[in-house]
Order: sequence, then structure tokens, then C-alpha cells
Amino acid sequence: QDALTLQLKWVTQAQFAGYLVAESKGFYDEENLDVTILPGGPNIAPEQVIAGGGADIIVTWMAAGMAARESGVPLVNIAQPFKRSGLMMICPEETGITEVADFPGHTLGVWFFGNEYPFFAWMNKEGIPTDGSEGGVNVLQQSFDIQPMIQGQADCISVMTYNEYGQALDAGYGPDNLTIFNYTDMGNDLLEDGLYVMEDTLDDPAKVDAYTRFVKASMKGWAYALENPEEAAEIVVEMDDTGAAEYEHQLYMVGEVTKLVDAADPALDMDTYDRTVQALLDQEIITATPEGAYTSVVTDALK
Amino acid sequence: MTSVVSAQNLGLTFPTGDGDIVALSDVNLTINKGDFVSFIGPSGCGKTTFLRTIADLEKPTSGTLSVNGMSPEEARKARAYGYVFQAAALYPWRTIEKNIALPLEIMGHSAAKQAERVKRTMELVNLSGFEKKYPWQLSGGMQQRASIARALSFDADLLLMDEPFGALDEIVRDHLNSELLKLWARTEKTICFVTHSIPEAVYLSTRIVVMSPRPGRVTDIIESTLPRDRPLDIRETPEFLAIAARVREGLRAGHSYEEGSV
Amino acid sequence: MTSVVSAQNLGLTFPTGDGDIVALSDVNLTINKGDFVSFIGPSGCGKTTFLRTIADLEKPTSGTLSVNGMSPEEARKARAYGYVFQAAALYPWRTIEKNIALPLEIMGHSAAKQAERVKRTMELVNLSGFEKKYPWQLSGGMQQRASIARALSFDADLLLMDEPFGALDEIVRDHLNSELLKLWARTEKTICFVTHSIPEAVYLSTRIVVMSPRPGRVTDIIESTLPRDRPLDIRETPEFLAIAARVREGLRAGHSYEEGSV
Amino acid sequence: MNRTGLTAMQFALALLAGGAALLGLAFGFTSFGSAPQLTVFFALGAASLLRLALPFSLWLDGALMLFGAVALILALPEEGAMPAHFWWALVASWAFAWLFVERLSAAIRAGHLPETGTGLVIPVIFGLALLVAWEVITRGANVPPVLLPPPSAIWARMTAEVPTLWADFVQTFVKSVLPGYAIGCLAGLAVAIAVDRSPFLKAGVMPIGNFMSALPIIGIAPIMVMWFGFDWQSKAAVVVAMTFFPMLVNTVAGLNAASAIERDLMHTYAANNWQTLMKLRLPAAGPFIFNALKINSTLALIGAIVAEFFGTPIVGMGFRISTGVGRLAIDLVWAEIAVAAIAGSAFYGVIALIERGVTFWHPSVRGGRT
Amino acid sequence: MANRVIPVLTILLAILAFWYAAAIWMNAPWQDRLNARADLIDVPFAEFAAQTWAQDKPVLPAPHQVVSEIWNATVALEITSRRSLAYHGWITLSATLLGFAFGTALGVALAVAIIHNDASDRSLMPWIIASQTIPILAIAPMVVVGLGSVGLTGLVPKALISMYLSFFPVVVGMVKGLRSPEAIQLDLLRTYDANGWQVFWKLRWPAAMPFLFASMKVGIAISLIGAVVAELSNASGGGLGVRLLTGSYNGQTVQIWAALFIAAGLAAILVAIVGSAEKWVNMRMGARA
Ligand SMILES: Nc1ncnc2c1ncn2[C@@H]1O[C@H](COP(=O)(O)OP(=O)(O)OP(=O)(O)O)[C@@H](O)[C@H]1O
Ligand SMILES: Nc1ncnc2c1ncn2[C@@H]1O[C@H](COP(=O)(O)OP(=O)(O)OP(=O)(O)O)[C@@H](O)[C@H]1O
Ligand SMILES: [Mg+2]
Ligand SMILES: [Mg+2]
Repeated sequence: QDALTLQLKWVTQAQFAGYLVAESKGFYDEENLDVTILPGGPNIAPEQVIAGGGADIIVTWMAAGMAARESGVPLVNIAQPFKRSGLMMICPEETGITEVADFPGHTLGVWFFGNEYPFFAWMNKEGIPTDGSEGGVNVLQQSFDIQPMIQGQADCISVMTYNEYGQALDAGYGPDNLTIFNYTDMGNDLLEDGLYVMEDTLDDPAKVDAYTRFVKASMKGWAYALENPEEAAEIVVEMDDTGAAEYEHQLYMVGEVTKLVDAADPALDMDTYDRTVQALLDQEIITATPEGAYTSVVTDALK
Repeated sequence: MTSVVSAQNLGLTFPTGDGDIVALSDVNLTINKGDFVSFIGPSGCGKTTFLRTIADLEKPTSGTLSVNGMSPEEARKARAYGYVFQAAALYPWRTIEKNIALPLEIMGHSAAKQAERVKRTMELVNLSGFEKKYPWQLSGGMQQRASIARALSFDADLLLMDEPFGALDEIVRDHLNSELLKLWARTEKTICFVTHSIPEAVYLSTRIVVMSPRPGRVTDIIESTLPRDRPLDIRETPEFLAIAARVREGLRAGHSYEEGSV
Repeated sequence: MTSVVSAQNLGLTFPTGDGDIVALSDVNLTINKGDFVSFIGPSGCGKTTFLRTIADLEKPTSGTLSVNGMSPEEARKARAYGYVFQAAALYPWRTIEKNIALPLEIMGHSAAKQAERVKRTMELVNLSGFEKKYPWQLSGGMQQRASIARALSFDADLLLMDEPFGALDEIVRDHLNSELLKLWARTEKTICFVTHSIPEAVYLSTRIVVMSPRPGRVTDIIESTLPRDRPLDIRETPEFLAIAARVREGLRAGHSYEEGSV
Repeated sequence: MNRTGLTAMQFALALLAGGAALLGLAFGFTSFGSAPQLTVFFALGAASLLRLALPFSLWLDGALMLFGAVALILALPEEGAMPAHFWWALVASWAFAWLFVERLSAAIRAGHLPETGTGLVIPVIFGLALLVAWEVITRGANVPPVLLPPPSAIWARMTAEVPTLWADFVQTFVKSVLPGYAIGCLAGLAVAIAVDRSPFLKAGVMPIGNFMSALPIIGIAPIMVMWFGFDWQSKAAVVVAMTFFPMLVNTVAGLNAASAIERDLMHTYAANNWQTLMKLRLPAAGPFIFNALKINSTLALIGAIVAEFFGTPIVGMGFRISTGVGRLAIDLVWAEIAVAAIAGSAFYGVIALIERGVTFWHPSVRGGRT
Repeated sequence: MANRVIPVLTILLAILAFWYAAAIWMNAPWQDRLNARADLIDVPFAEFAAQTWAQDKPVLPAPHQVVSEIWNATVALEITSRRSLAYHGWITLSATLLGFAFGTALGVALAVAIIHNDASDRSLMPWIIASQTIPILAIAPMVVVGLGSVGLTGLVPKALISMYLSFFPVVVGMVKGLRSPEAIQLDLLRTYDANGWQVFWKLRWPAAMPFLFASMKVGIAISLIGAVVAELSNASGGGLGVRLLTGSYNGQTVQIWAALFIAAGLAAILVAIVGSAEKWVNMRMGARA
């Protein structure tokens, strides 16, 4: 068996249902893989973990992956099960915000820790300053929940369709009393949860083979989760070490996440890739067009 | 003569974990104005406790005690006495002059009056020149004198002194003994003085109270027949030696050689 | 007679922040086997320093000093002396018997020998029955005796005692004085004894060394003419009083009334 | 002591230093000339073994230490792993540094060198030695910079990012730490004085205060952010909560520090409560209060930074640290950590200095080092 | 006994009353919104108060909510369940104890080095103080990742972080303690020509005992903080810190408070255990009752 360690981007939740299901249902074993799944957290940078040799494969956002590549961690995208972004910005109607032009002068909650790039790319595109200058917006480092909106500390907050948006729905918010800016719908989405490995490992055919089997089994896991959301949610709850995952919430999340994932095709969509790279360049998050930041050897082998 | 301190059947018992300690029992004593009374007795016989009771630092558990015709508490509130503790108890964060001025500050004297009093009492105990020093910069004897100056600074008529010269060598002690006598003769204060030294007690006092422990009680009161004016070499006179011998007798009688009494 | 301690032109200077302090200067003294030498002098005249130098706790800065014919350091390593400090310095976490056994433990005696020695010396200082008590459960005088027992336990021929009876009242002191004399007479030890009390020095010693400060030096050495066997009431004899007067004279001469010397 | 005038430990260090240099010379022989300055260092270091026969000044050891460190850093290859014999240079200059420090402190103790000035050199050398070892190990062993950057990179980042660092410092230290510290300490002091007046309150509050001061107060950071919002107010609130209890507990203990006899003295003057407090108990509590002030000076900074992890406007040391890790700007993270450590040490130092001035009378200040 | 318990109870009651009042006040705005949305107007105060004490995700949970959460998450659950706070408490506790053991050992070792060696005294102390001004939460994730890359995961990285915090009070206390023997006590041993080892074991060590225990009490409480902080940076494996974190990210205030109270209880128990060890040693060393 080949041992692989997967570092997740966030805590154990249905956002990673495919991998958790594949592990739980033995899909990895079928591919002769021994996979260890490490949960992430707010202070864990998957890029740092893989650079230190603590993982073989990481799940991360392309913006963060590209930025890491420029700071000397040669990450390569090998597969991109997530085709769309789940990121949204929501503003309660009391704030009076109905369109982007209403933003200036308001406080917007944004997640940092590698999740801030889509927002800054968007603002950059709209020409709204974010440095606190006249006619710009105030940016707040937001916690990973909807408290800032409930308590009125921010006028708009970031949410994921599959997570915090659910909390907002629970709290009695909904499309009828919220203005929703969906990054994918606006065409401002940057590629989210992709699978990345270190560049030098791709020279080793045995490793590439292991990656291929890994992606294959993972996609099988995603497909399974798509068809059996209840069981997938149960698996997630079961595999969460912290005991914080709640079944209801995970079930909701499975439903939302599967809208973003294409279980049949893990290949990177080049249009979205090019747009992502362009946005990162515009925003000066990266300074040069990356070379060799993705490979299709794995996904090609699956075709 | 007016009585300054008057104790009738005074008793004081300390309750402790393993049984009560009778520190004073059935003490009857009257001290008149202008008296110089020494208390002598083995360790633990209640000398300090008696002084503390007069000063209203301990409450008697039986009998009555009056100070200047008042209760000890009223007397304390009227600032009737100056107390010199067995240890100097100077505040280390104050200079010597500030330490001496402490009671004056508390009693609300004006700055000018404070300065004048401090200067005068510092001269009296021979400490001039050390105003700005801190206590730890002085030798033990000088600290002791500063604490005497502090007790004198506000000019109370009653002085309670608990082994004030304990830490000093014989020569310095002799010197301070005669200074104290002079002060007493000049100011007509009433002085209660605790000591372990028989010659010191005899040399200084008009009356010597011999105490004995377990329970603490007065076993003998010796009136001194020495004249008020006492040069140092009075201590070699037969009269002096006779009184000393009588004190020693009284002391020895109260002294048991069990270990506990050491 | 063999000389146990011999000092020639001994000097010791402490360097301090504001200038050097000459604690000992030009001390010449020979102490023979079996001597009982008392050191007397005002505070700060170097008595303790001299004892500490003999004990190799301070290093002389000039002159020579030999103990039992060796350097002080060799003598210390040969465990030539027992030292009784001015304070009892018992270790509070050890029972009295353990405290007394401490030097024996360190010197590596067997448990049986330790037990036997501890028993013997505790009897000697009249502390039997208090073996298992902790220091704080004893009165000051008992603690002082325990520290004397500790110094006696390993039977050194030279005893250095720094005001061992300072904390005691006159009666107890008298008692211990005569006990010490008996011990000395029985064991033929050499004793160096620091005291502030003139009668005590005269009563105990074969020789009295009078010292004076600034700089610390020996001003007088008085040989006692009293017999070796001394009942307590020898202190009222004219011979005793004459020696005491001479010591007092020597002391007074060395005593300046400047403040610093108190 | 032996013929060289060194203690056993110094002697062992001297042998280690000279021996390591000798070995470096031997192992580096094949690549002779590639790093001339290192070769010179090895030669001089090996020559120091002559101390067995000749007297050898401690300053020579100091010079060798310095020369070795500089030569080693200059010789570090830009790319790839460090040649093996370089490690001997690290060992040798470390040993020279230790030996130098040993001999220096022995000289100070013996009074051959003045305490002031030279006494300060020793911790500085220790810190520099740590930095040199860090630099050499991270670069020499090719530790990925995203795990641990070398000090030179951190320093470069610090100088390049002064405005950012300054803004973060102002946000975190000036706006959050200082007010929070002042409020927390003053409140602790005031409550302690109030509580002290009533035995009933004291009996009730003290066990709870002791309990609270053992609490992982950091845990309340998310709650404070929830209550007081994202800006500095919530950080200051965390700082207040963290500093309050140490101050309360210490002050109450301090107010009881006055001895019975010192209190009796006040009693004999029939002094009122206020006089007793101002003239006796507060001054006597000084050392305890300063103890709390010192503990709190480090706690306050940590509390504010931690609280920033749970939400901030986009400025502040904690914000920069947490987002820096996310962006893999680890050198910036370490630059912030360095600023925090410097600010914290300076804060501590200032309090310790004030303490020396105010509690000059306390035996721990009068004599000896603190 | 009674005159110790009554004041504590009084204060506790006062705190509880204040807490309930604060819960009404702080939860009121959200409750107003909820009621408005449900078209509930003119809710009587008593009912409104009860509502604010029964919210799902209150700003400030009422004490009984916290207590019942603690009950449900400990006694009512299998101890091995990952939802059990007892399980997470045990994880945190084991890291705390290991870190405390490391920290005490390191602290004592450093203190011994400092008092026996002039050079280490002068060079170490300032840096030991400086080390404590480094924000531990900032380096904790890097320590976790760094140790993970050399194969150390799980308990050890957490314990090392807790050690980093807890060694400090031990060094400071022990340096003071080992230096606490008075000159005369040291001189005494010198007159017996005792060697360094004997001086250490017969004098310095026993004299330092009170200081050791005082600093261990502080140290164990800080160890717990260290373990919690380490868990904030390393969600895998669970622990009270992780519960705090996930509670915070899911807006589960009741869960946060419950985890906090369990941590507080643990701290109190640990301090009490060190306290009884101290009493026992004191008794063996014949201290005054
Ligand atoms: N606060 C107290 N609690 C319990 N017992 C006490 C207290 N103060 C004094 N005693 C006891 O009361 C007795 C008398 O003590 P006191 O201090 O008056 O003796 P003293 O004659 O002054 O002795 P010394 O010569 O040693 O100063 C002693 O047995 C002592 O143990
Ligand atoms: N370690 C020291 N450093 C500086 N000066 C010292 C030191 N030890 C003693 N001295 C000084 O040396 C002088 C002699 O002191 P010593 O303790 O020998 O006096 P002493 O005769 O024993 O006095 P006492 O009767 O008070 O015990 C004093 O002036 C003292 O201040
Ligand atoms: Mg007394
Ligand atoms: Mg002396």
C-alpha cells in the first residue's frame, strides 16, 4: 500500500465529503492506498504543512496556492473537483445596500488567512479602494460565523453557500431580506478547493501513479456523496474528531457542496484558471504569470 | 499624686489551638505621675503583654484597667502615650526624619511644627546629621534611638518602652541610660520600662516590678531608695547592690528550671 | 603549650561601594590549647570578623594566621573547629535531632555513631526529650542550646562561639555560663567566645581580648587571675570586680562617642 | 585550577573550541581555498590550543568567537547545503563564545572588570550567538523559509515594512494594550483596596479571585470580540480581564504584608483607616503591586494579540501574524514577533526600572540583582 | 468553616444574579428581532426574560444553560464519545500534565544552572524574560507544523507549547528559592567543609521547597492555558481548545462557555492537587500547622 497524507483546508466538515466518504467506504483501500486525512483549522496553512513535509497532497484555494508558489513553495494543481465557488457576500436589507455601487462608506467583513484574494480581486475590478481612503470600504477581519452581521458590526459579511449561509438561514435571514452577491454568478469566482502537490514529486512515476489512484478514489467518494447525502453527512459527523459537527448542518452542507463539485470530471477548467490567474495578477497578489502551476497528467490518466 | 495607670485584678488569657495561655493573671498595680517603673522577669512572663494592654493593643479578659482615668481605648484615642517597641519598627521607605515625623503627620501638626519637633528630638537622641538616611543605612543602635525619638516627638506624658536598649552593647547602653534619666528628670514624664538587665532596672527606676510566668503575675514590687539624681557610678554603691540582690532574689524565685521557661 | 590559633599582623579590609572598611588591622594574638578567650568590644569592632577569619569564612588581606599549625583552609577541611553563630541558624525543616546530626551526616559518620553522638550532646545541653521537635516549637534559648549541641556533636577541639547567649535573660544565662564552664573544664577544649557582657567575659575566661573599632584592632589583653573553678558567687568578690573594672576601662577607652560607632 | 589558570569547565570548553577548529581544518583540507576566511579561522582556532603552554587573554577568545561567527556567515553558500566542515566552525565559535562568557563573568566576579557595561555584554553575546546559530542552521541545513526563515531575512523584512509594523504596533500596543493594562491594573488595585476594608468581602472575593486568576482567560477572547466589537475595544477588554486578577490577588496579599508591629504602631497613634492605608499598607504592598505589574506587562501583550485572532479591522500585530501565516509571509510574521518581543521586553524593563525607583527600600532591590 | 463558606456563597449568588440580569440585557436586541419577526408584541417581562435565557445561540448564555450543556456533554454522554466534554477535557488534561512535567523539569534545570554558574545567570535571565514576551499563539501553529514535519504529532507538540509557558514561573521561583538560604546557613555548611552536592541537597533544595510549590501552582494553571492555546492551532485530535474554537466558529456560545467552565474546573482541581502535595511535603518538613 502507498501511504498518502491529505491536509484539508479547514476543519472536518462536508466541504470535504468526497475524501471522507472515500476513506470511510474503503475506496482508497480498493486503490491500494493508505490515506491519512489531517483536518485543518484557522491557524493551519496547508501550504506551510506541505512545505514542511507534513503532507503529500493539500486541499487549498488556487489564489493561496499561487501566492505560495511565488513565495517558494512549488505547488502544482493536479485536480480541481470544485468547479464553482461557494463564496458570497450578503447584506441585510436594513443596510440599504442593493448593488455594488452602494458599498462605499460601509463596513464589509472578509475572511483572511488566504481567503481574502477573491474579495480584493473583485473590489479591484470595481475600482473601490480598500485601504480606508475616501470613497472606499472599510474592511474587517471577520470571524468564521455570522455574528458580525447579527450584531451589526459589519454591514455585509462573507459567507459560503454551504456553511455560514446556512447559519444565516437558520437565524431567520433569507433571500427576501438579504442582498446577495454570489461570486460565481458575478463571474468573480476564483478557483476554490483544488488538490495540490509539490512539483518535484511529479518526476516520480510511482508518485504520479499514487496521485492518480487517489484522485480516482476521491471522485468515487464525491459521486457516492452526491447520491447518498444522508449517509455522507453521517460519515462526516462520524469522522469529526472534535465532536462539533452536527448532522443537520452537515446534511445541508453536503447538499450545497455537491452543487459546486463535478464528480465526473476532476480536470481543471482552463477558462476559470486563466481568469483566476488574471485576477491575481491584476490584484498584484502574484507578480508573474505562473509556469507549470498545473498538470493534467493525473486527470488525463483517468480519462 | 495622680495615678496614670491603675490595674485591678487584671487578667488576660490568649486562647490558642492547644489550650489557653494565661499571659496575665490578677495583676494589681498603680503607677503615679512621674514614676519610672521597670518591669523585669523571665521570658514569657507577660511584660510585653502588660504594656500592650495599657496601650490598648490587647484587651484584658478580666479585671479593670484605667489610663489617665480613662479606658485604655479612650486614652489611645487621646494620644496619651508614646510606645517604643521591642523592635525598632521603622518604615523602610521613609527617611529617618520622615519616620520621626510620622506620628506628627498623623496627628495633623503643621509642617513647621513637624520640622521643629523632629529637629529637637533628633538632637535629643543624638542623631542629628542622619535626617536624610534610610533605616537600613543605620546601625541597629541608631535605629533603636530613632524609634525612641519617634515616640518622644509628640510629647506624650506617658512613655511605654519595651526593652528599648536590648540590641546595644554595654557602653552605649550606659550612655543612653543616663540620657533617659536626664530626659525623665527634665520633663516629669511617667515611664514604663521593660528590661532583662537587673543593673539597668535598678539604675533607672523608682519602682521595680518583678514578674513571673505561668501564669504571668506580679511577684514582687521593689521601691527604690536611690536618690533621683544618679551618676553612673552609683552602681557600685552597696545600696545599689542591695537592691539589685533583692531583685535577683525575686527573679530567681519566679524562675523554674523547666525547659519551657527558657 | 601548643598554640591553637596564632595571628601575626593580621589585617582584613572589606571593599565596599563607598570606600574600604578596615574590619581588622594589625591583630597579633596567640591562643593556646585549653584557653578560654573572650572577645569584647563595641559593635562593629571586628569580633565576628576575627572568628570568621579563623574559621576560613573570610580571607585575611594581610598578615598571617595559622590554626593548629595549618592554614585556616586546611584546618577547616580537617574539621578542626565547631562554630556557634550569633543566630541559631537551625534548618527549619529538620527536627532538633536531625539538626544536631547534620555535621555528622556531612562528615559521613555511621547511623549508629550519629545516634549515639546526638544523644550524648543533647543530654549535655539539657535538651533530651525534644529530639523530634522542630526548631519553631522551641523557645529562643532552647534553639540557641541546640545550635551549641550541633557544634559540639562532632567533638572538635576548638570551639568558636559568637555571642551564644545573646538572646537569653540573665538567669538562664547564668545557668548556661556555669554549664559551659563545666564542659570546658571536663573536655579541655579551646574556646573563643564573643560577648557584650563584661561580667560574662570575666566570669568565663582565662583571657579577655578587648577590641576597638575604626579600624578594628586589639587594644588590651587581660589575663584572668581567677581560679579555674568558679562558683557563680565569685562574681561578687573584689578580685572579680577589679578585673571587670579593668575591662570596662579598656572598653571605655576604645569607645568613641561618635555616632558611627554605636 | 591548573597551569592555564582555567577552571575545569573552562578548560573543557577551551579544548572543545580548539579541537573543533582543528577538525574543521582537517576536514576542510580537500576544499582548501574555497572559503579562505574560514580556513584562517580554523587555523587561528587550532592555534589557540597553545594556551596549554602560553597565557591566553580572554579577549583573544572573544575576538576568535567574533571572527568565527562573521567568517562563517560570510562563507555560507547561497544555494544548497553547507559543506560538512562548516559545522565545525559553528561548534568552534559557539565554544569560543561560551568560553569567553565564562571567563568574562569569572573576571567580573573577581573584580578584575567593572560590573556595569561588561555585565551587559554577556546577555548580548548570548543573544547574538543564538541568532548566529539560527542563521547558520536555517541556511546551512536548508530549512524551508516558510517553516523558519533565517534572521537575516526577518531583519530585511523588518526594515522594508517599517510603516506596516508601526501601524500594527500603534493599533495593538498603543490602542489596546496600554489602555487595557492601565484599566485592568487600576481596577484590580481599587477593588483590592475596597475588598480589603471588609473582611466579609475579602473572605468572599479572594477564593473566587484566586480561582479566576488560574483560569485560561484567553478563552474569553472570542466572547469579548462578540461583546465589544472588532476594534481595539474588545482587545482592551481582554487585556483588562487578563490583568485584573493578578493585580487583585497580589495587592490583597501585599496589603497584608505590613507586619503586626508596624500596624500596632499606627494603632498607638490612633491613626484612621485612610492614614493607615496611605502611610503604611500601600507602601508596604509596593513590591507585591510591582510584581503584578511585571506579570501583567507580558500577559497584556499576549492577550491583545490573541484577541486579534478572533476578528479585527485589518491592522494590528495579531492580525498580521494570523494572515501572514495564511499568506506564507513567514518572515513578516517573525518580524511582528520580534516587534512584540522587543516591545514586551522594553515594557517589562521600564516597569522593572520604576520598581527599582519606587521600592528602593526593599531588601530585594537594595542588595543583589533582581 | 461556616464563616468561610457564607461569604463565598454570597458573592457567588451576587455574581449569578448579575449574570442573569446581564443575559437579559445582552440577549434582548436579538430577542426583539425574533419576536418582531414572529409578530409577538408586548411580551410580558417575565416571559421575555425567560425567552432571553433560552436562546439557541445567545450572546451571553444564562448560567443554567451552561450548566445543562456541561451536564449533557459529560454525565449524559459516553465518556468515549467525541461529543463528550469529559473526553476533550481528558485530551487537554493529558497535554497539560505532560507539558507541566516538562516545564517543571526544564525550569528546575535552568534554575540550577543559573545559581551554580555565573555565566548562565548573566546570559540566560534576560532572554528567559524576553521569551515570555513572544506571543505564544503566534508561534504555536509554526511549532505544530515544524514538529509535524519531523514526525512529532499529537500530544507532544501541545505539551511543548505548554512547557514553554510553564517553565517560566518555575525558573523564576526556583532561582529565588535556591538562593533563599541565608548567608549564615551557607556558612554553617562551609564550616563542615560540605561539598557542592551536599550544600544542594541538604540546604538549597529543602529551602527552595515553598518557592517550588508556589511556582508549580502558577505553572500548572499556565500549562493548561498552553495546552488550550496549542489546541487552538491544531484542531486535530480534539481537546477543550478545539471546542472553544469550533464553538466560536459555529456561533455556539453555550458550547464556548461550557468548555471554558470545564477548563476552569480543571485548573481549579489541578491547583488544588498541587496545593495538597504542598501540604503533604510541608508536613513532612515539619512546617507550622
Ligand atoms: N498573640 C498571642 N497569642 C497567644 N499567646 C501569646 C500571644 N502573645 C503573647 N502570648 C503568650 O503570652 C505569654 C506572655 O508573652 P509576652 O510577650 O508578654 O512575654 P514577655 O514577658 O514580653 O517575654 P519576652 O521577655 O520574651 O519579651 C507568653 O507565654 C506568650 O507565649
Ligand atoms: N561582608 C562585609 N562587607 C563589608 N563590611 C563588612 C562585612 N562584614 C562586616 N563588615 C564590617 O566590618 C566591621 C566589623 O564587623 P563585625 O561583624 O566583625 O563586628 P562585630 O564586632 O562582630 O560587631 P557586633 O557586636 O555588632 O556583632 C563592621 O564595620 C562591619 O560593618
Ligand atoms: Mg517582650
Ligand atoms: Mg558580631
